[in-house]
Amino acid sequence: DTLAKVKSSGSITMGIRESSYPLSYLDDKQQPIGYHIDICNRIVDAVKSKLNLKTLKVNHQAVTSQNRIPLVTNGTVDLECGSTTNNVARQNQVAFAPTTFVTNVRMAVKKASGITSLTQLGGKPVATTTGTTSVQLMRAHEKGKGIDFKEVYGKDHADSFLMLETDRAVAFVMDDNLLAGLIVTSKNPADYAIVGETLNIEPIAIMIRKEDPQFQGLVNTVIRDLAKSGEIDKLYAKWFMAPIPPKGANMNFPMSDKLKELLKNPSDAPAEQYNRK
Amino acid sequence: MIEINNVSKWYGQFQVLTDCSTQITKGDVVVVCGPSGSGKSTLIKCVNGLEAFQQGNIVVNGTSVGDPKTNLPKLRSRVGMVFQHFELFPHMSITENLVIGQTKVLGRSKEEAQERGLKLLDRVGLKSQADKFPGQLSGGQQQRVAIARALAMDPICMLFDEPTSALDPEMINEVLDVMVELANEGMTMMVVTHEMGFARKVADRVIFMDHGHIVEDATKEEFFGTPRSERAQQFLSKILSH
Amino acid sequence: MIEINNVSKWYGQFQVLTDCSTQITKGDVVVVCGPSGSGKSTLIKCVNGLEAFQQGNIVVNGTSVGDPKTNLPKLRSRVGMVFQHFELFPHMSITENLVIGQTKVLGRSKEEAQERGLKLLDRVGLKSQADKFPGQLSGGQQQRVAIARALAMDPICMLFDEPTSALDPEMINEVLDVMVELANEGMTMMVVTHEMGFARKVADRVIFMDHGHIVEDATKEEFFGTPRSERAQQFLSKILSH
Amino acid sequence: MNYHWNWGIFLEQVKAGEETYLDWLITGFGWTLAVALTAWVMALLCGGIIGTLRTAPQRGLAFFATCWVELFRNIPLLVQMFLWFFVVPELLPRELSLWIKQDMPAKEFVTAVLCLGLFTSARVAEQVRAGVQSLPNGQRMAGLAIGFTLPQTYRYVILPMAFRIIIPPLTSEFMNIFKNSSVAFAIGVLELTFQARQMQEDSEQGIETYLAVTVLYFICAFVANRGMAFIEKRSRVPGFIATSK
Amino acid sequence: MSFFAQFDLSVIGPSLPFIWTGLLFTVKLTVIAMTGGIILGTLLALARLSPITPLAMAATWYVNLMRSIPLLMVILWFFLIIPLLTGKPMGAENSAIITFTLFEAAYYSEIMRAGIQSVPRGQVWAGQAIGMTYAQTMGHIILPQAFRNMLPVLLTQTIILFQDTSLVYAIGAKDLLKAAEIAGKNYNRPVEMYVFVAFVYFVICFALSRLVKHLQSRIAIIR
Ligand SMILES: Nc1ncnc2c1ncn2[C@@H]1O[C@H](COP(=O)(O)OP(=O)(O)OP(=O)(O)O)[C@@H](O)[C@H]1O
Ligand SMILES: Nc1ncnc2c1ncn2[C@@H]1O[C@H](COP(=O)(O)OP(=O)(O)OP(=O)(O)O)[C@@H](O)[C@H]1O
Ligand SMILES: [Mg+2]
Ligand SMILES: [Mg+2]
Repeated sequence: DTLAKVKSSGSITMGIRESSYPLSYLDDKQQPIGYHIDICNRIVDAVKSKLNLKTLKVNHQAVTSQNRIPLVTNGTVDLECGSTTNNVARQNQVAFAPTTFVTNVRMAVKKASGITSLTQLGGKPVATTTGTTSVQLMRAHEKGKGIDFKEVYGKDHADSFLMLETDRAVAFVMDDNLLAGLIVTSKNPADYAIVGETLNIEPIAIMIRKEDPQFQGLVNTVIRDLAKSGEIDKLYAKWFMAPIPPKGANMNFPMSDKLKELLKNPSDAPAEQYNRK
Repeated sequence: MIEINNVSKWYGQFQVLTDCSTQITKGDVVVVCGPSGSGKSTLIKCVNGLEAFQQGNIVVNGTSVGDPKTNLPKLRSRVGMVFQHFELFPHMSITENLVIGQTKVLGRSKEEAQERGLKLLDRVGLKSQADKFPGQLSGGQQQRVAIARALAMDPICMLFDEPTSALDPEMINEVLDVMVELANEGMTMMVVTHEMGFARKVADRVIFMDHGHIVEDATKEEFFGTPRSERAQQFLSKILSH
Repeated sequence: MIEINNVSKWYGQFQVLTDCSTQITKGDVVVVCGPSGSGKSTLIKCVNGLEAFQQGNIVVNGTSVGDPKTNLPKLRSRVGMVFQHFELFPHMSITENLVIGQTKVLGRSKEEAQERGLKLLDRVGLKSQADKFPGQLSGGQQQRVAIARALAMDPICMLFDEPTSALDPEMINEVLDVMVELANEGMTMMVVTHEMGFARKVADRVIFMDHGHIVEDATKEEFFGTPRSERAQQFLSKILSH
Repeated sequence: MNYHWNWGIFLEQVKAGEETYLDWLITGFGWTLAVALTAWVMALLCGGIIGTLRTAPQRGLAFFATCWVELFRNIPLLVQMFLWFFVVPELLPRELSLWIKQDMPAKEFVTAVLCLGLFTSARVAEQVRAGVQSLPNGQRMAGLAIGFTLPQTYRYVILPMAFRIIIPPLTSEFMNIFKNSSVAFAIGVLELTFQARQMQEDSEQGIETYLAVTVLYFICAFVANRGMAFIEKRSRVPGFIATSK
Repeated sequence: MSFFAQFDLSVIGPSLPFIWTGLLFTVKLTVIAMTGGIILGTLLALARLSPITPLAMAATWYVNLMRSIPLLMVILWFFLIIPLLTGKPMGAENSAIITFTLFEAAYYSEIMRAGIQSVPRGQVWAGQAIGMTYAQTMGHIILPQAFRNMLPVLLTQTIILFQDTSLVYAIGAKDLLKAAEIAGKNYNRPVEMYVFVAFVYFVICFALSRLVKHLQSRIAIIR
């Protein structure tokens, strides 16, 4: 199991995302930083003291949405600190720490377009990122039923946003925190707005290997303590409500009520439980 | 028929031909010989404009080869040429090799071209090979086909560039025999070759080249009798001994 | 020196050599001739084991070539061979060409090998070319270097496979001259060639091959006097006319 | 290790839709074939012309062809794909640019084919050039000598042989184009790699997904290889021995 | 047009150190994979040409298999599956180096095979005729010529390799393209970064292809 492995090798491998702004990304010096990285560092500290290690080498392994799950299951990554949605299908393969962030799937549009709801998107191109399920969510939503979306795919969020920016798409459907990050760093942040119905509520969590109760227990404790002591609110404010590297932009993204509520009683319930109709 | 007047040619700095002049009248057979690299191939390629030259002029049957206004493809279609390495078109059957020039250049009908091609093939003794491909024939056979291909265009004169030097010794004669026959029929021919037996038999004149110059331009009798230049004497002795 | 006993060889289904036998005693010069594809090159390559044969045996200087236990490289190092296309090593200078076999195979020191190489280069008249590369020499010069390279290994006999047939007519003699000299010095030689002048001058025996058979194996006088087989007569007439 | 295998995944329904994962892969396979084959036709045409021009005696034409080749082969395909999709339309007049971005039918497909076709054309052109130059100069001379114009000489004499000679390297290029078409996912063509990413994201059965996709790509390359071998056999010139012994 | 009026090159400056390390990794990967690939490829080529049938068959299979699968898939397989089988995880960079070496070896082996076959048969005979063993003939006569004949093609393949290294994005190793992409994303300036990186690739590859031309005339064997 993970703790034994860490103990014997003297090192732990953190899976990081390189551009999941501001949860986990790289600064100019290529060091991973972000809200989840900070939380993971706490977990690493806890591992260190639990195992009574003087030194613990922390490796950073960049992961992508394609390889993060295999990398965790095959043992390359011990602790994935990215922006992974906790859902039932994934729980077949891996386990999750208690949810530390909640995102709502909504859409970004150019203000000038006047679009405010799904119902206005009929026949119009809508951008979404390959490998995400936003289009299915739109179709599944009650207001989206029967509307003919013309989906276009970017290979990553930056590309998808570029589609919106260059008028290839009139809307970009994605997690709202990511949208907010893309908008503040865009050339003309004032041109864009996040609008429309919430298509899905997604709990985002740190990912670990399945069937590893000891490590799971340790991770759970760390996060519960953070939540209880209110420290997690400070971390949240540091990354979402203040200027952050590399350009010093401020996301101005207040904590959602959902997350506040959740942090009172941390859990690793999958997305499906939030979106029951 | 062919007039070569003061032709000079350079490859970059290197002068391949220096002030070459000679004339070939209708029905003449002229053999060109000389050491390797002396410019024989270059000269013969200038005659039908396959190589450009920088000075002088060449007139073939009244048409100036160097003139930019000359329709070179048309001129070349009337001047047959046979190469050292046969240069049959390897992806076409023998018949197709003989037909393509006639149909695409002379505009003959396919049937007419085929008939003429087969007749010539018969003449060089290869009628039975009509449907084979060049790679399936021996060198000597290929060269005979190449001669037939040139003849199919009804040329007014023929140029040969060492037609036998890539052949096995046994096959040289089958090609030379065809050439001798052609000469005897009165074809105007300019032949680069080292086969002095052939020269002795049918040449009217022999031209000896060295370092891009025409060193000797004499009747056969004069040439084999008393070649004037030392270089030519030396060359002949080397070629003819053993 | 060389004994060839009932050698037969096949390429797949195709029989290239059929029951060939002959013997070459020390100091003999044997010329092998015959039409293209008759198996001359194959036979001569069997002698130093460059080609394997399926039946019969060949004994060179007491060593059986076909025997799997024979150290072929060692045997070959004592049998000089000269090829139609020279086969100098194009990426090495002339000196290196002469040295490499001596150092890598015979284990001579570099200085010794160089000295011996230069001596032989001088002998074939090419001392001044020692530092050039093969591609910078004419064909005749390359072939003379190839002979020197073979001699550098102090061979007990020499094999030549059409050493002059890839040469310009002018250059044939410079190579034949070296070979004549070698023959006169008493080197045992087996020479595939069509140069009948050479055969007349130095051969002790002439072997005529056709379709993989040794058709004729006679002294020079017999061969040029009254060749017995019709095929040989025909061949000679073709080669010698013109 | 503790990977949860599920080979039945292909027949399961996708999360939000009626179709199965297998349907996704089949759609993807179809688009991969469409992109690769269309781009191949384009690459052959452009590559044939550009490669020929590189051997032309006219300096200007040869220079143009050289620029073409250098431009398209010195930038990674992925980057080119992006440039064609996002940058090039912005260089056009606004109306045209908007039309391309919003109303042009199958715009991702067209862009992908254009990009992949041009990229491959540079490689094909190099091979055509090598093929033409590997023919003895005498062939050109012989063509001209019987009165062909230079274009006729190319058409009837040089190119037919050059193309036969370069079939082996063209085979590799043809196999490559299927593999390279995977880059089209970057601009949202719904081809195999795209569907694989979609499926692995949706099903979380990455290894099964990639294995299936690898097999499909392998089949493409294999069929391409056999197809070219067939053409090679059919177009083989009797008695002609290729340059290598 | 406003699109390019807003072309924001200022983001390139702060990203340069980042991109530089990416470039270094790309170069390192290219050099190692080229060296290893050529050595292994030469051995594979010799195996394919050897008279020992099973050896030749195995080499042929290896080469054909590698050439039939997209590099992207090979990269993923090595990275994901091998640790799954061996139980030992492998870092992204080591995995990339091993994968590229093994993959490129298949391509280099085809080139070396063509190179060996381009040396006239007579050269083998000539080497053997002066008493060299098979190994000596290969080492002193055939391979040096094959290598020089094929040098331009080997280098052209290396240029392709250099471009293909961009595919390591799939396993999270940071090469030139990936570094530029990350920088582009963190600043949300993908277009500027792609144009910049296209320029960098072009300059490097073009310079290399000029070098190939130059070498071709310098090192070619005079025949
Ligand atoms: N394309 C070229 N560029 C530069 N030099 C050339 C070119 N073609 C031929 N030469 C040189 O021009 C000279 C004459 O060549 P040419 O082929 O006319 O000689 P030749 O008399 O036909 O010789 P051979 O008997 O070997 O055929 C030679 O020194 C040759 O090296
Ligand atoms: N590797 C091979 N595989 C199959 N057949 C071969 C091979 N090498 C030679 N042959 C055939 O064997 C026969 C004899 O060849 P060989 O080279 O010994 O003839 P040769 O008498 O030397 O002819 P030439 O005068 O043309 O050199 C020819 O018919 C040839 O086609
Ligand atoms: Mg010539
Ligand atoms: Mg022979």
